[in-house]
Amino acid sequence: MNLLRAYEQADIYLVVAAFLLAAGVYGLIRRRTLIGMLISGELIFSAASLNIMALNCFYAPDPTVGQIFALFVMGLAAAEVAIVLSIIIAVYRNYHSIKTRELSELNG
Amino acid sequence: MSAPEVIPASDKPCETFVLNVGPQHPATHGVLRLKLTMDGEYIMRAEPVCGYIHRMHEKMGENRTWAQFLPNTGRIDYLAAMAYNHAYVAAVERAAKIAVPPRAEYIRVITTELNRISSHLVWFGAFLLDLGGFTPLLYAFDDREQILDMLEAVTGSRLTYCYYRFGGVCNDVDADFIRGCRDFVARLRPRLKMYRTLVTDNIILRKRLEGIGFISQEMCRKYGATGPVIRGSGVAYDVRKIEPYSVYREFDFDIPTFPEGDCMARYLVRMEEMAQSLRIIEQAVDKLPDGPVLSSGVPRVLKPPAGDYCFAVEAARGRFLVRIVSDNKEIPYRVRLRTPCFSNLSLFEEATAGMMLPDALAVLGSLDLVIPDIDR
Amino acid sequence: MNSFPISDYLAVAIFVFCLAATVGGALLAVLTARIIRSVCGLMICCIGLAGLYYFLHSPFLALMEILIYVGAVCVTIVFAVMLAEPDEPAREERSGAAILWGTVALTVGAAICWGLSRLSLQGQWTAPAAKVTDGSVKAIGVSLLTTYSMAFELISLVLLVAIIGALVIARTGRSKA
Amino acid sequence: MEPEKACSQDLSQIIKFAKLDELLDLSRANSLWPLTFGLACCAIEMMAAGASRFDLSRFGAEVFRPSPRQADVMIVAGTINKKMAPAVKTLYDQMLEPKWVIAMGNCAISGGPFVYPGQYAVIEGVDKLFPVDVFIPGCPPRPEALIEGILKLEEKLTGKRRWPTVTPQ
Amino acid sequence: MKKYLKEIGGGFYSLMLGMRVTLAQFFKPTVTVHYPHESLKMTPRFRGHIELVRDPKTGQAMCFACKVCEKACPSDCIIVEGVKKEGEKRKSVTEFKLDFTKCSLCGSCVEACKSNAIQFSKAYNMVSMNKEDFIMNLFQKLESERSADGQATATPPPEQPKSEVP
Amino acid sequence: MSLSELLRMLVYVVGVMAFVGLNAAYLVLAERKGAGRFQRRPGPTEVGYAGWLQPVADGVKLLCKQLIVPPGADAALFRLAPLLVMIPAMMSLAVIPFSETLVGRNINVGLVFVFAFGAINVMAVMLSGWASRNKYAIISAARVVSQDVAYEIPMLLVVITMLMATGTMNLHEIVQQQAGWFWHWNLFRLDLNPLMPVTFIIFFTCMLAETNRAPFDMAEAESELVAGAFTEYAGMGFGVFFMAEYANIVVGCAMTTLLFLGGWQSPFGVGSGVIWFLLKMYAVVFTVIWVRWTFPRTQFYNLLNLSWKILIPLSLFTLILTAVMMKVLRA
Amino acid sequence: MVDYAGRGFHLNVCVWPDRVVAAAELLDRNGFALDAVTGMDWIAENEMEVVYDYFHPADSCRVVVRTRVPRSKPEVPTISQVYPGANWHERETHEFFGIVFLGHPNLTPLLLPEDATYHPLRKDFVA
Repeated sequence: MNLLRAYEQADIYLVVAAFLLAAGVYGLIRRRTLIGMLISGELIFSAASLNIMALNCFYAPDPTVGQIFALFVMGLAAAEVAIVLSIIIAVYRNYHSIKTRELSELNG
Repeated sequence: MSAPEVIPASDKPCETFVLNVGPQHPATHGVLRLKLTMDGEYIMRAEPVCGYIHRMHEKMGENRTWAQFLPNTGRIDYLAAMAYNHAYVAAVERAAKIAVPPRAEYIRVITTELNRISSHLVWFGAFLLDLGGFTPLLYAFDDREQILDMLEAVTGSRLTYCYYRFGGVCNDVDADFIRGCRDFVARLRPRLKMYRTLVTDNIILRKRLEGIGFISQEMCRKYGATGPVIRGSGVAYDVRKIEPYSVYREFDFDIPTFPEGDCMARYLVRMEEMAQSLRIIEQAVDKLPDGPVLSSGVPRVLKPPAGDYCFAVEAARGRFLVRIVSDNKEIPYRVRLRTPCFSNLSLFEEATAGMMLPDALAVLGSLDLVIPDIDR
Repeated sequence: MNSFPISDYLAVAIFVFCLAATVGGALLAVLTARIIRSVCGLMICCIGLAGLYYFLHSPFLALMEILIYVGAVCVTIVFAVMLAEPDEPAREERSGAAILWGTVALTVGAAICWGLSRLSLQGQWTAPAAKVTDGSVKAIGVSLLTTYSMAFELISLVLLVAIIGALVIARTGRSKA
Repeated sequence: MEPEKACSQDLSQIIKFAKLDELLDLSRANSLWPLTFGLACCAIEMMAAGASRFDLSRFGAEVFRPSPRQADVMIVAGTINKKMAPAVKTLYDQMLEPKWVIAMGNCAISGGPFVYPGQYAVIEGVDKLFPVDVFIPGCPPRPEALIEGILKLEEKLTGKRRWPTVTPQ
Repeated sequence: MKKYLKEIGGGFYSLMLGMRVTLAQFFKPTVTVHYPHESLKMTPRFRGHIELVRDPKTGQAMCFACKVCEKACPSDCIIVEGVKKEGEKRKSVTEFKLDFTKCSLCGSCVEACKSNAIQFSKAYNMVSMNKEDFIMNLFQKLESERSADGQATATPPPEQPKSEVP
Repeated sequence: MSLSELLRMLVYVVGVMAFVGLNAAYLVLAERKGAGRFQRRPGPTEVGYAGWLQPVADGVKLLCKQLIVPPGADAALFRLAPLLVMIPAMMSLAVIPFSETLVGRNINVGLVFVFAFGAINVMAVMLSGWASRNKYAIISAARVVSQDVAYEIPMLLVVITMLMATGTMNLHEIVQQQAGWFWHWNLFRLDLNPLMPVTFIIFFTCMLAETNRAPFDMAEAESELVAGAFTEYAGMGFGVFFMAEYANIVVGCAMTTLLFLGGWQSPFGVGSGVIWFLLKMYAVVFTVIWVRWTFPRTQFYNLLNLSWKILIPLSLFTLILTAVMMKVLRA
Repeated sequence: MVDYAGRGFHLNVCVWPDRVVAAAELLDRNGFALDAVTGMDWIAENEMEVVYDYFHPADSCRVVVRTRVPRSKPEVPTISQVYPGANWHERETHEFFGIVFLGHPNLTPLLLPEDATYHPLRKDFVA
């Protein structure tokens, strides 16, 4: 493995993507606040994008597709953030807390 | 967030916070403190806290002679010191029954009106500074320097004149001053037009001031607000017309009023007042009679007969009332200074509820406060 | 072209920097107690990711990553933090449940990381014989407006609905308060 | 290393530092940013000093900073009363080193005309609260005097006066 | 719609007019007095701190310590002392202290003085690093000026700290 | 990558840094002197010859001023923000072509590059405000975000209009298309879009708003928020924000020049070069200063109204108009 | 009725303290505005005086309403519900003279420091 050409190997990207996903999942479980969970969610989205992009760059016949899908992922992430944040703010207005434990009322 | 809508006060305490504006803050023009209870950028409650420059003028009046208190009056409202000197001097003259020679009265009117313009110019600049425009301030100060030069040549001081005496004024004016007045009138008229183009017509300024900070006539009456504030609400109340003092009866001038009651109306009132003051100066200079400037019948040791006497003048910020109580001694028994800014500020709390922060500061600017005038 | 080794080192250095930013940012995002730092972590992670995208021959996507994530997502989150969380959350109490959840999370995370890494490292990927397109901005544009026009429209619709939904939710929350 | 050599090296270090200090003082002297802090009458003259006629900016001192963190010199322009004194002290404490104070006007120097036996409100001089570098008397002082005060402060910092002295006529 | 466009157009026009005003000012000469290099001439009535007047005939101070100014002063900043010398009709001043830091420059003292023995100085730019510099001994100052004049030198008296009148 | 290219890159990095630094320092002086002239006073004149050493004095002073992190502030973020704020300007200047040849990296997506990195700026100001834990700073930070987000939209709409009109995201090519006499500049290309001057004004306005310049300087609204997001910053921390403001102005003005005023192209068709670029850029900078010293500050909701009710509809309209024109003209 | 030229006001009314509010309401109905509330300390008579100045925004008419209370129990009903502008004036009079305005919503020092307990305008005040 030529270290000087590290950036031309898919493996590193894939490992980083796996790490991002793992970090995201960890955060999702660990975090107590909605915003914290949202951030973890964003990490998972990023992991997916990176994975798509890495495979797209090295192993796909048409490198356009992956980029377009990554773009779509970003668009979805943005939409998700908008919705989730508005929910968070609405929840905060009503409950004055965004800590998940204190919101158990939401469960019904 | 498209319009200055008023959001009903939330009863939940955690959404509001307290913002302290002042005592040192660029917008308070001195050492006023505003305790703002805010919800985001909206003001729930604005409570002025004053007294940071209380200088015990009223107490000082009780332990110095009638004449020695005169320098103090110029320091209550240092921007329009002449009118304050005038009120005090005239109150003592009323008490001691001192007649003032006509030439002195004319000089008093000229200098007071010049001082009123210079005060309004400072307000104009400082108000624009509040609104974020720096250049008009310096243009206004440039014009103001001309007035100060003239007044300094007559009185010897730039700000705290202490020019009037019981029974007249201490120095006569010379031909240079008269010429200076005419030149200044000729100079300021086009400058006012320039201010109109640069500032008054400016869309940004209009958007910021129109419809902001409405103060009703009823509110002015209940709080005793006077001066440009009440005139900006459409009441033609001006001490110079209602209780004419000095020789104001002899001049032809208008009381500018604007009925809107918003910041723009108060702004326009002051701008128009400068033009009216120019008219008064012009007439006074033309009519200036000859004669002595200081009455000869003033006793060396002044002991006005016992009783209380009032004298109100139209200072640059509104009605200034001096009430002196004499017990026929060399020193006053009580000097009460009813200052316009005190009453004008007291309605601030009611006028700014539900407003946004910058609007409230625009209202504060449009009230034209001089803080020592409130605190005395 | 006579290649000079320093430039290679430079490229690797930048690459490593991007990697470090991505990983470090992600760690910061999930480990710090303060939400605002967590957002900063996300931002750093995104900047690093943008660098990685650049190394993956798609500068356009890299810029979009910065524009969307840093310029929009992170800013919105910080804004939400300002609106919804005026106080710092107290440090998480060390109760039994917390430790338990922490362990579970750590285990799950480690498992995912290890598993996926193994999968990706062992996977037998075959490089394509020839690229159909060059993956340039122009190619993206053409594809977006031809092959994927339907998806593109759908995404736009989703975004629109999201914006309107966000507005509605946030508004009603306000009027209730 | 012989002591002599070490000594000479130290000396050169000191000389170097001295040069650097001089540069620093010169820079500080020419970039005195005042705190926007008007109390009373003198504040108007302070504004006038910043205005076109007198133009404090010629000396680089027109950058009036409203935040004490960014200001170098506090121009105490006006009367300080007992209610205001804690706030002034706080402002002074919030300013960062190096900092200077100019007491402008008689009120700031000694309470001015508001001092009489038995007075209850006025602090008799700002130097009772914190050290003052330059005093400018007057009630209020003319804007020239404020400029002169800034020059005096520069003189204090650099040790020499770069400008001609003006004898009033 | 028409109103909307008109507002935009009118607003923009007003902005342009404002910019024309400032640009016109940009090309006008400055109004600044470059203070340390040039200075304004003070008006004859300028009220600086007070100083004693010398009798042009005798060269002595005109003041005869009648203390009217001391009484007239609202801020108690003048202290006058005088003695009656042998063979003279009036007292002559021996000490005239002015605490300028308390003075409000009202001019009461000069007006009260019936013998025109005090006048305003033109010192408009006094500064000092020392507060005590402004508690002035006017009589001493007068005397030292007198002796300096007697030696026909124009140098300022050595007692006077340079900072007082820079 | 060859050695010469590496050297070139190094020189360029150093050059950009020096350019940003000098510009920031001397634009402050220019601003102060310009403000003085608008107000009929000379501005800084006494420090060095005609005040030329004023920025040096200010810089040295700021460098040696005591630095503190105010109690209660988030120390890490408080220190991070000033670092972050300089990045966008530095990065952007790397892709801005000063002339035909003088460009750091001629990348195909230069236009997006500048705006993408501009987004970091918002983040930095916001973090500085948040980290200060000062009420004024937090209000200011909230304002900055709403303002920048609101103005990003019309700005990007204008950029898309220009993108459609020019058909490229490469800044170099955009300028090359504007070669020839000055009526070939995009500003006067009424055949692309008859509302081109309006587009230009929208862009200029948005640029002022994005750089937080008067009359849109809500972030540093002195009379309301003391010093806004920077209230707690002292010494060089504040100095960096000060410099970044001017660096961002330079970038904004450079982009205005590139997009609308023909970049390095001479207005007379001959003698193009870096001098023209700088001339035009500084002319725009002068306008920015001129605007600042003429107008009062806008109110916050007026500012948003301006964006949502005027700039966005107008820019959308020009966008559609351009599309229609292109369709009609090409057909 | 008094001579305006000699005194500076037209009408001088002395009332008992309990009629102050009624006077204020009467003047309010007639469209008067509150000018000032002034305290006075007549130490020789061992009394405190509160003077209410009114002016009319449209006519030249100045009315002065006075009331006297004993120094030992200086209590006057507030008129701040009639004239909200009196709120500050009464606070000021309270802090300087120690006159208590009964029913005032917030009788705390206005100009003096918040913890001030002295009444400086009383004639027997020593700092």
